[in-house]
Amino acid sequence: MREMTYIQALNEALHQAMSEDSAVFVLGENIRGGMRPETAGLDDAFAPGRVLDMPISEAAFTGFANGAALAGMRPVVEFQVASLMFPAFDQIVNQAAKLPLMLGGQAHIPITFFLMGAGAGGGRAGQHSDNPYTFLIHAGIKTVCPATPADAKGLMLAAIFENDPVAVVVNANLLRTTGEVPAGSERTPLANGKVRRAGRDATVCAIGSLVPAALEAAERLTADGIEVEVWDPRSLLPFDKEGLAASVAKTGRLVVADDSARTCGFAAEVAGLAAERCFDSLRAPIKRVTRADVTVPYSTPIEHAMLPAAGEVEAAVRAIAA
Amino acid sequence: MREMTYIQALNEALHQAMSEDSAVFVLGENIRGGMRPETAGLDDAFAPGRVLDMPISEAAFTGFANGAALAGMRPVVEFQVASLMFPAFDQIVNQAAKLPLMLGGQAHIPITFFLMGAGAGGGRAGQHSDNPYTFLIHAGIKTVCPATPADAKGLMLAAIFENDPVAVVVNANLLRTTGEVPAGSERTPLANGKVRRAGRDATVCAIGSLVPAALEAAERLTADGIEVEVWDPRSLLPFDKEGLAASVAKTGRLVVADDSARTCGFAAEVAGLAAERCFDSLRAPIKRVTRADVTVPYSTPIEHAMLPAAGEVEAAVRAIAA
Amino acid sequence: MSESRDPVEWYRRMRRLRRFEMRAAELVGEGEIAGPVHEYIGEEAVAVGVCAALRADDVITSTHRGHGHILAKGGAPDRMYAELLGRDSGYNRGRGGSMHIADFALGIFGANGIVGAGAPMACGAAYTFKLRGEDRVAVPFFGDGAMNQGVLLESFNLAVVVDLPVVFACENNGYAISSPIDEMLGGELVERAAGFGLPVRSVDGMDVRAVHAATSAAVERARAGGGPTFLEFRTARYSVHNIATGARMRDSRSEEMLAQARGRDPLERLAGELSGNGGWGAGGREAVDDEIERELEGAIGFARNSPRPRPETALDYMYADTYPDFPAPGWEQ
Amino acid sequence: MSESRDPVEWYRRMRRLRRFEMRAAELVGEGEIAGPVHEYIGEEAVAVGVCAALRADDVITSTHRGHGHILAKGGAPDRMYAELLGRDSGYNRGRGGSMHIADFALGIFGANGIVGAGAPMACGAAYTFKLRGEDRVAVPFFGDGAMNQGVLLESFNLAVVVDLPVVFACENNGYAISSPIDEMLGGELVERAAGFGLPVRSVDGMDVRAVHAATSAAVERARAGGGPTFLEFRTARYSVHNIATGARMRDSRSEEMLAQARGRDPLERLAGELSGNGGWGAGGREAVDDEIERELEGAIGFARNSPRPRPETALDYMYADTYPDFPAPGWEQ
Ligand SMILES: Cc1ncc(C[n+]2csc(CCOP(=O)(O)OP(=O)(O)O)c2C)c(N)n1
Ligand SMILES: Cc1ncc(C[n+]2csc(CCOP(=O)(O)OP(=O)(O)O)c2C)c(N)n1
Ligand SMILES: [Mg+2]
Ligand SMILES: [Mg+2]
Repeated sequence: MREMTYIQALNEALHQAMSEDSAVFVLGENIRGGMRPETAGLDDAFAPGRVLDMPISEAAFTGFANGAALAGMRPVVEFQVASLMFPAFDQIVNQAAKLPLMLGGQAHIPITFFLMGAGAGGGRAGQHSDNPYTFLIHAGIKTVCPATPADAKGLMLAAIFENDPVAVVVNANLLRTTGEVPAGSERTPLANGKVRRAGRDATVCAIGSLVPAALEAAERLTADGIEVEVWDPRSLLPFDKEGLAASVAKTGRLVVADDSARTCGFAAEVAGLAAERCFDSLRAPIKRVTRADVTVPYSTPIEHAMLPAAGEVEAAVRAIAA
Repeated sequence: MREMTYIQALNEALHQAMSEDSAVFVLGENIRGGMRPETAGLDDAFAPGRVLDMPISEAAFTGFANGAALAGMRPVVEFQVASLMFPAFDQIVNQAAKLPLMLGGQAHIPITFFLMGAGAGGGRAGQHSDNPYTFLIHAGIKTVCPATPADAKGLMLAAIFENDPVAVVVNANLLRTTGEVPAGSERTPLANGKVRRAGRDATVCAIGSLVPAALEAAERLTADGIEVEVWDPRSLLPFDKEGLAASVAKTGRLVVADDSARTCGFAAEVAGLAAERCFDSLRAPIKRVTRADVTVPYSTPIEHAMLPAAGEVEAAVRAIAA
Repeated sequence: MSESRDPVEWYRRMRRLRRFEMRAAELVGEGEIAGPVHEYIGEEAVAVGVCAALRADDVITSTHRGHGHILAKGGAPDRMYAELLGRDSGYNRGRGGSMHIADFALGIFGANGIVGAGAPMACGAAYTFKLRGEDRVAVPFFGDGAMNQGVLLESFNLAVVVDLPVVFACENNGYAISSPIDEMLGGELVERAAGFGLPVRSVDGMDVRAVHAATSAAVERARAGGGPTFLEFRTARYSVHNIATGARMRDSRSEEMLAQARGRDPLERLAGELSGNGGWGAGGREAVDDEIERELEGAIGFARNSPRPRPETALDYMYADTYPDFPAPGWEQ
Repeated sequence: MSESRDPVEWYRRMRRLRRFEMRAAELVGEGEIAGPVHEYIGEEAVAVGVCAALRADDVITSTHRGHGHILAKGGAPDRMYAELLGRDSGYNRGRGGSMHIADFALGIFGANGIVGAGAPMACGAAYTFKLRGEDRVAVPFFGDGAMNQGVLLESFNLAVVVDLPVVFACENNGYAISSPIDEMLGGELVERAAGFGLPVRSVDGMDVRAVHAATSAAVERARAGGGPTFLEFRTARYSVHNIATGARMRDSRSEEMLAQARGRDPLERLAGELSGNGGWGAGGREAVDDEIERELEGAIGFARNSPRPRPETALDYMYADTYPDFPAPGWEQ
């Protein structure tokens, strides 16, 4: 298979989706003219109007995409930075998420919310360092957090062709990672977690950019004879509850590694699920390794101090697998 | 003590806060002229400009209140219906929540987000039936959900005089409930849960309108010799973790009753906390009793079918206390 | 079904709108309708005049005050009452209620409980027509109060810069609940829209002829690729903002203003004209009125006789694509 | 500190703005500054002209491109560099970085990473002045791209209907990143603002005199209770949208346009005037330039010699009122 970067994989997914279905179009800020690598080449490759540069009107262009979706299109709405979804939040939560049920099945909203620039660690400070997927999930928006280039492509394709709103949350720290990516346009199914590394002593359920961190922690722990299973849910909503339960049944211990705000974050959901469904398998407290519950500060030492990394995952496993 | 309704208690809190501190002012839609009972009488009682009717511009008037707060005021921003916070979500999440840390302590934002009309059950349908506190909590906004008239008053006063943003989430179903309310302007401290009913067999952590439901369930269970402790956290962020742990240490069993969307909802956080901190006390799986993860439908039979009530709390306790 | 140039048909429709809501108000009073209901009475000429200028395949988005728009675009009273009564035979299978009624087969993209929110969706539908080379147009309805909502203002801009076949239909009834437009809106309403590069017209919204004429011109232009237009319809709601079981909202408006508005009644105006020029045809006005009564009576009967959704269907329609154990119920068995 | 009618002082400030950023760009290049930096170079006459018309107790809100505004309102280069370098001695104690620098003692309510978001906050500050009977004004800065953001448009309306002492300062540099204003903005910029009932003026933003004069007039009016004004400043940014360690953004703009803009350089224009009329005083232009170099050199030195925040302070300043175990750390020990 070919190696490519995560961002190239996203770009390839958009090219293929647009070729396969003329209902797919992309809109966002500054996406034409090769200004952004994820959308590079699209405006040359496709008919006029299928790549739309939008004014700085997140609410209206998200609503615009909702309307196009109701009219039969499959819009992909890019947010340059993940936290720029907040000005559009009403159109996401009160409209895209709610309309299908309120309409009683009369229409669907096959829209993709393409959230670039999620995650912290680059000195982008408080307003450009969010991992805001929990907001979307709690609102009922299907959400994927691909951790590898292959999943970036496969989950983007799945998102675009799903008949419901799906958010694709792209962590800025993964964009330049490389990996093998299939040439075809296979879609990675939702609700289908993946064991990234098998182990018997503890399960680390790791999200997005913490998948590599968890693998690193696992490497370190193996030296001490602790065998960690790193399990990547890939899609957070719908979530592969069976996959989680199977892993916890095997290991009896669970650490959830999730770089979003702690309180009511996705890690809480995973812990809540396990505390209800896997109680009898659990041999130790469930540990969450998350961000601190504060705005991401700018300066490197304090920024790093509040973000989870391999070291914290390792410590959490040690604390319960001891 | 005097009996009054929940909504009268809110109104009294606003009157007293405005008398005590000229920095307090109230803004929102249609709040003057006695159009809404929670703000009735304020525009007559106070100097012009302290009760402001706003255009239908939630984003701007929330930002306006943020700016006034930065300039030294204590604005109370009313949202007529809780889900109307979504058009203002950027000003809540990217500004009010984030500015204090980003400013490095230069300024505070003592703003109150006063969310009326939360909760479902009245055929208000999808866009007017949210209990959206989890969104606020995950964003780091301090949040209270008063369950009684006395707490409505005491927590509203606490919110107004807290030096940070605080959301007061008012469930529409509680507005006409009555109870004793102190005449003074004592504030109910945050992070201070309350045992509403003592018991030894299971803890029900109940939020807002589910406090009466939990008490009803407890009544029914007592007939079968199951003694439930109903614990009301009152403020969800900050949360009284010690109070929760103390109750679970006593009962060894936990049901969380929370009428907001299930996945990544507040109940998940409580379960996550208990699964980490109270693991050794727990003698059964942690049960969450929440809304289903769907938009609230209009028609009564299906609306009721997806909302938690006393019966579901009772069943959950039975399932683990058996 | 929607397009019409026949004044008797216009009257019939206005009558249908008005009587539909008067009967709905009774049903609210009797506790048969749950939830809020926003009456359109007084504003009938706007919905009817606008929709009579639209084809069946054109699209509208509506507001919290949506019954009139939906009926005028061809919505069936029986399925609407069924929706208001929370029946499975309702347009939204009882899932939406008054504020969310839609009929996608008729281009009705739905009422909406969030002020201003329908407008960008109308723009997106219009863009779809444009991309596909279809000569359809989209018409978002919204009120004067919505003119202060950011998403609507952003939509004006989008419609202009993307050059969309959209006709913005602003129903200026002078109030947003209790707040008068003079205290809420800076500048002049049509000039605000013009500032976004939209051609604008202000129209007497109590005159169905004027509404139809102005809309027809704007729609024609849009269909021909001439881009968006903004129309202000000056109108008045007769009733309080919102009625709900057990509680009519207070009205902050003056008796005088209301009496004046009623003096310009759009039904009486057109009826007077038709009586004057012998335009009624066979049965006269009474025949039309009776026909509407019978129609609505039958529609209410249909609604009352329809079953409510079964509780076990409460989680249906949330997603088109579902998964095992998804969406999650609120409690585990 | 902010108010000034002295052209040499204006030049000094513009020079400070420009050189501050040229040095900042070097620090970015050398990896000393993390995160994005949006250069203001080319637009100096706007910030300097506007702020020279403001008192120290007036308030501004700024944008992602904020260094110029902050310096022009009196911000200290040493504490600004310290902030950019992530030092505890920075304005925001290293918590904010380029996009969030503020100095509340100088009425600088902060740069902001969300386009348009500062404007409603300026309105709220202005309302506070009004309630307290103070004759202070608030000036939100924002770009042409922000003119399409709902919250800004809503703020125009608020300022008019609440009658606030606000001067809206729109920096029209013709682009929002790669998107030219002609493709993004329907209608004409100042007419859009006028549509909200705002008095408007369009001003040559490369001419500090013109900027100062127009702002002074608007500020005077606002101070006297005359309400808000909208000012468009036609300007140009010379650099790319954003520079960051290891990557300058691409520029989609034409060489021609840029050359033309540079030909209208605000510093050279004022310098030419001062040279022509012997206005420089003792040391001439060189003395001013040298003074600025020394000042900035010292400021960078200060920043470099300041310590970074200690890791154990990472959770500080999130809340004014804290509680045990709150805010929560990301992992339990
Ligand atoms: C974004 C938003 N804000 C507030 C409300 C509450 N609300 C419902 S209708 C209404 C007044 C709307 O006024 P207008 O747009 O003039 O329409 P009208 O009711 O007069 O037809 C308000 C404030 C809402 N539904 N949505
Ligand atoms: C609400 C929002 N949308 C998008 C962005 C990303 N962004 C940052 S600056 C910018 C362009 C702003 O253009 P303009 O307002 O003209 O200011 P300029 O950069 O030209 O000074 C964009 C799109 C943002 N920060 N905030
Ligand atoms: Mg109105
Ligand atoms: Mg610009």
